[in-house]
Amino acid sequence: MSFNAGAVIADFPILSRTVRDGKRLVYLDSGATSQKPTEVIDAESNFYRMHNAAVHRGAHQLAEEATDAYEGARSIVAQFLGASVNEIIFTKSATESLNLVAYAMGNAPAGNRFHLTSGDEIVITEMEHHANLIPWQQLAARTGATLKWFEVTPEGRLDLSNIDSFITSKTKVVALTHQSNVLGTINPLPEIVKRAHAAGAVVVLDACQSVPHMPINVRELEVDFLTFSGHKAVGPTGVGILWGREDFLNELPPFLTGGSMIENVTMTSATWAKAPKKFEAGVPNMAQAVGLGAALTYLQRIGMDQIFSHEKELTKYGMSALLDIPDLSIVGPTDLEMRGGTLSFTVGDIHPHDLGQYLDSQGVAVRTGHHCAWPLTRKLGVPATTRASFYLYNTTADIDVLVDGIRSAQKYFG
Amino acid sequence: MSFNAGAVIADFPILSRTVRDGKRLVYLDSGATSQKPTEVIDAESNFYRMHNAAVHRGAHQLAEEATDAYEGARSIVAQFLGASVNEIIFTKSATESLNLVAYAMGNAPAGNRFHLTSGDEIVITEMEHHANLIPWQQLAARTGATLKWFEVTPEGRLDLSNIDSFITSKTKVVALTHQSNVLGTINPLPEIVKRAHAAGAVVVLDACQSVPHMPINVRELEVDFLTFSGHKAVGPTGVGILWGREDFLNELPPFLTGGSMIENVTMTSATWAKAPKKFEAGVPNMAQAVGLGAALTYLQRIGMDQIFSHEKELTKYGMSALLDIPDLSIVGPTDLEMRGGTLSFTVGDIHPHDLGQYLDSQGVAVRTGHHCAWPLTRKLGVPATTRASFYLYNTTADIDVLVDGIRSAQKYFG
Amino acid sequence: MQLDNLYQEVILDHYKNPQHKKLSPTYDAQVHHINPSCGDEITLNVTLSGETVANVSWDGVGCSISQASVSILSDLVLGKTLAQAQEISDSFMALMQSKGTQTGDENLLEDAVALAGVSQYPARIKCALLGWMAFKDASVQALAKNQ
Amino acid sequence: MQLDNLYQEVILDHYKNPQHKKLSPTYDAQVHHINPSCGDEITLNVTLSGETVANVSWDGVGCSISQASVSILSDLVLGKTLAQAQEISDSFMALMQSKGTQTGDENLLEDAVALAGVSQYPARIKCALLGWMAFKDASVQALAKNQ
Ligand SMILES: Cc1ncc(COP(=O)(O)O)c(C=O)c1O
Ligand SMILES: Cc1ncc(COP(=O)(O)O)c(C=O)c1O
Repeated sequence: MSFNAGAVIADFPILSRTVRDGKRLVYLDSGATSQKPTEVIDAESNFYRMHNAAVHRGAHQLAEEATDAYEGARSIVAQFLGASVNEIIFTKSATESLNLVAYAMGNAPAGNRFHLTSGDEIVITEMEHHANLIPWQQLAARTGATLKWFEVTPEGRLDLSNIDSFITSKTKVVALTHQSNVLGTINPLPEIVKRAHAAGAVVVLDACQSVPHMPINVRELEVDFLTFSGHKAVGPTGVGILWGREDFLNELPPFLTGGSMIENVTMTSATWAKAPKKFEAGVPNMAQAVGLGAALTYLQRIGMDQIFSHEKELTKYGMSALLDIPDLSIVGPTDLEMRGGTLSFTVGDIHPHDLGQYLDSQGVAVRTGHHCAWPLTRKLGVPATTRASFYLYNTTADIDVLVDGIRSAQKYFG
Repeated sequence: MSFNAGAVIADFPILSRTVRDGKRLVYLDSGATSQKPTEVIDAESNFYRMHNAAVHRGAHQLAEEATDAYEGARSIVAQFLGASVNEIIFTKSATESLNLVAYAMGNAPAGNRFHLTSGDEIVITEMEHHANLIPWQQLAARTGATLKWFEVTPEGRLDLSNIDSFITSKTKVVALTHQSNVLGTINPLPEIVKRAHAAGAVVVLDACQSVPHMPINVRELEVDFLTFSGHKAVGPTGVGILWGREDFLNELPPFLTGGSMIENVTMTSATWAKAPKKFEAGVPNMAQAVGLGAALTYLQRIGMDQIFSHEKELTKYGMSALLDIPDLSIVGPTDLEMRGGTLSFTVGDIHPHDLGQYLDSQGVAVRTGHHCAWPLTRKLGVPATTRASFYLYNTTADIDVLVDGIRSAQKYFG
Repeated sequence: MQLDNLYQEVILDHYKNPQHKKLSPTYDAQVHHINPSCGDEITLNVTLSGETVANVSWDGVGCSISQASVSILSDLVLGKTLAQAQEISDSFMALMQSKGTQTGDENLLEDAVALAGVSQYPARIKCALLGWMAFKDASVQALAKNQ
Repeated sequence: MQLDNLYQEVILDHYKNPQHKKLSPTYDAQVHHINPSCGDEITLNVTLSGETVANVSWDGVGCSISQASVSILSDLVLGKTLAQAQEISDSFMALMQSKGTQTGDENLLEDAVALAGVSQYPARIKCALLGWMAFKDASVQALAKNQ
C-alpha cells in the first residue's frame, strides 16, 4: 500500500470499537455512509463551542467568525472540485441537490433555458440510484416531458450502442451516475458528455460514489451540474453539495425560498439574490458545512490519487478472493478497468439478508438489498445482493475476514 | 429567578469566551440562532464516534444502533410536542419544512384535500418571516390561488377585526407565525384556528420562535402542521421539524423523492412509504436529529415553563430599562401580555447597523436589519431595527450591559 | 453463538421445506406485499369458509426469516377461525416487539416461538412480519368479499 | 478603541452632512440599489458630458458607513473622466478587500481612505460599496444611453 493504512485507521475513532461480543469492526459499508475522522468531528464541535452564530446576518464578532468559517468551507469545496466559489451550493444531501435541480427546472418559465415541455426528453440510465431516478420521473410527469434511459448490459455496463440516435435535439437533460453504487461501474463520461452537449442538453452528474474516491475536476469532466453527499466523503451527515456552472446557476430559478436568498421582498412578490445564495434559503447547515470543509481537507492531505489507487488494490485483491468462493457470483463488471471499490455479489441460495446477518455476527458490516436501485437489481434478475464497499481505511485484512465469513456462512446455511 | 441561571450558563461553552479584546460575550441574538450546551455537542460527536451508519438500511449492528438513535430522537420530539412518532418529520430547517408543505400541496392532484386551484385562497399575515411568506407566494403563483394577509396594527398586533369575512370557504390554508421574530408578538391562535377550521382550512404554524421558549402541545394548539428549527432550540444546525396530523401527512403527496421514501419503484413509476418515511428521502441528517433529541431532553430537564417565566422576567426588566432611554422606541407591543422575549427598537437617528456595531465593540451581540420580515418593517415605517432576543442563558446583567451600551452609543454618535 | 437464537433449527427447516408455498388456483382474496427496504415480495391467497380459514397458500422471494415465518403462519392459521387467527397474530406481534424479553406462548404460537430471537434484531422484525401482514390484509378482504 | 478605526471623524462628518444628497431633476441614468441583508437603499443619478461625470446626486437610507461612502464617492468622481473614476473605484475596491493591511492611496482616494477601517469588518464592506456599485451601474447605463 502506498500510504500508511494503519495511520489512517487511527484517525477514525469508531474503527477501534468492537461489535457483537468483542468482534473487531470490519466496516465494508462506506457505499452507504463513510466513517468520520476525529478532525471532522472536532471541526463541527469547535464551531459550536467557539463560533456559532447565524451567518450573513449579524454585525457582531461571532457572526463574522461564523461567516468566515462557512464561506471558508465553500472555498475548500470549490478548490477540491476545481470550481469557483459562486458555483458551490450547500444542500442537506445529494438527494436534495438532485431534487433542487429537477424542481428548479420545473419552475423555469417559457423562454428560460431550463423550461421543459412535452416534446422534450430527459435521459437517465437504468443503473441510477432512486435519488437520480424518481425526481426525473416526477419532473417528466409535471412537465409532460418524456423520460428515457440507457439500458444496462448483463456485464453491468451502460449499453451506449445507440447513443447518437438516443440523445437527440429533443434531449434537454442527461442525468446519470458517475459510478454505480451497486455495480461499481464507472461510466464513460467523455463519450456521453460530448454527445449530450452536441445535442444541446445539460449533463447532471450524480457523483456520490466518485467524489469521495477519486480525483475530480469539474472543468475536466465538462459536466454542467454535479452533486455529492458529505457523509459519504468522511464528512458530517446533513450536508451535500450541488455544483453548477455559474451562468446556469444564475439562469436556473430558485428551489427553496425564504430568508437570505432574496434581493427584495414585498407581500406579493420577491426577487432573488445571485448564486450561491439564491439556492440557500434559511439559516444554513453551518456546522456541517464546516465539517465538510475539514473532511475534504483531510482527504486532500491523504491525496485523492493515493486513495484511488489504494482502493484499486483492495478491489483487485477482493475480486479474486471472492471469485475463488464456490457459488459466488459478482453482480457487475469483473474486469478491473473503469470500476471502483464496490463489490456486489450473490452466494448460491443464501439470501443476502441472511448472509449479511451472518457476516454481522463476525463483525463484518455489509449492505444487503436493492441498494436504492431497485429497477437495476430487477433488470439483473436478482431480488437483492450483498455489497461490500471499500474506502481509505480498509485493508486486505478486512477482506480476509469478509471472505472467511462468507465461507463459514455457506457451512452455516448449507 | 426560579432556576439557576449560573448553572445554565456553565452548560454552554461558548458563553465563557470573550470577544473584541477581552469583552465578556453578551449573546442577545438567540432569535437568529441559539447557543448549544455541551451535552448537545457531545451527542452529535458521540454518534459519529460510536454509532454512525446509514439508518434503516443495514442488517449490521452499527446500522441497528444508528436506527435506534435516530428513531429514539423522533420519539423525544414527539413526546416534547405531545404528538405521535409517525407525525414527526426530520427536515433540514423550518425553511425546508414550510417549503415542503407548500410544494407538496402544489403536487396534490385534483381530488386530494390539498389540491389548490384558482378560486382558492391562502391566508398569511403581514408579520411573517420570509420563510413563511415566499413559499406561499410561489404556491399561489403556481396554482392560481390568491394570497391574502392579515395586516399588522401600529402596536404590532394582528388586525383580526374582519376575521370572519376574511377567512371564508375559499380559504384552503392559513399559515402564520406563533410568535413574531421581530415584534415578539404572540398571536391569538385559538381565535384564528377556530375560524380557519370552521371554514374548512388547514392551519400551518411557524413555531420557530415559540417551541424553543414555551411549553407547546400540538393537540392543545389544534393546528394541523407545525414547524420549528433545531438550531434555535439549543440544537444543532442542519435539522428542523415538521409535525403534521397523521391522516394529513398520509394524504399529502411527497416533496423530496429518492431513497428510503418509497414502497415500490420501476423505471417509470414509484409508490410511497407511509409518513414519516414518505417525507424523508435519502440518508437523513442522523447526527443532527440525535443532537436535537439531546437538545429537547436538555430543555425539558430545565423545564419549558421555567424557561418561559425566566424569559418573561427578562422581558419585563428589559422593556422598562429600554423605555428609560431617551429617543428609544420599541417596535412591537410594549405591554407584556401575549409577547415573548424579543425586543426590537430604534434609537433616535442612530442607524441600527451603527448601533449594532457599537454594541458589538462592547461584547453585545444583537441583530440589526429587517430580520427577514421586510414587508413588516416597511409597513411599520422603519427601514431596519435593532433586536435583542433573550433565552434561558441570559440574565438581567446581560440587559444592563446592553442598556449601558446603547447609552454610550448615543454619546459616540451624538 | 448468539446468531443461533435467530436461526433456530425449526426456521431453517421451514426455509428449506416451506409449507403451502404454491398458489392455489382459486381464492377469496389475493394480496401482494413488499418489504421496500430489502425487496422481499410475497403473494398470498386466502379462502374462507364462513369465518374459518379454509385455505392459505403463497409464493414469494425472501430471506430465511420471512420465508420461514410465512410458512409457519400458514400451518398455524389453516382451519382456525378468524378470531383464533387474530389472537395468534396479536400474540406474535407482541413477541416480535419484546426485544428479547419474551419466549412466546408455545400453546398458541407453536413453531412460531422459534422466531422469538428475531425480536433482538430490529432490522429483521419486518422480515418476520411480512407474511403476517399479508395474511391480515387478505383475510379482511376475503371477509369483505364474502359478506 | 478599535471601533474608532471604523468610525473616523471624516466619516461621521460626511454622515451628518452628506454631499450631493438631493436627486437632480434630470439625469442620463438613474439606478436604485438595495443591500438585501440590512435593507439599506439608494437611488443615484448620473449625468455625463461626453466621458466626463458632469453631475452625481443621490438619495437613500442607510447606516453611517453607506451614507458617508456615497457622499465621499460623489465628491470624488464629480468632474472626473470615466477612466479616472474607474481607477479610483478599482483602488477603493482593493482597499475594501485588504482586511486591514492597506491604508489606501490618499492622492487617489482622498477622503475615502477614511473608510480603510471598514475592511476589518467583513459585514460592513457591503455597506461601503453600496454607493460605488450604484455609480458603476449608473455610469455604464448613462454611457450606453448617450452613444
Ligand atoms: C419566525 C421564523 N420563521 C422561520 C424562520 C426560518 O428558520 P430557518 O432559517 O432555521 O429555516 C425563522 C428564523 O430564521 C424565524 O424566526
Ligand atoms: C449513487 C448515489 N446517488 C445518490 C445517493 C443519495 O445520497 P444521499 O442519501 O446522501 O442523499 C446515494 C447514496 O445513498 C448514491 O449512492
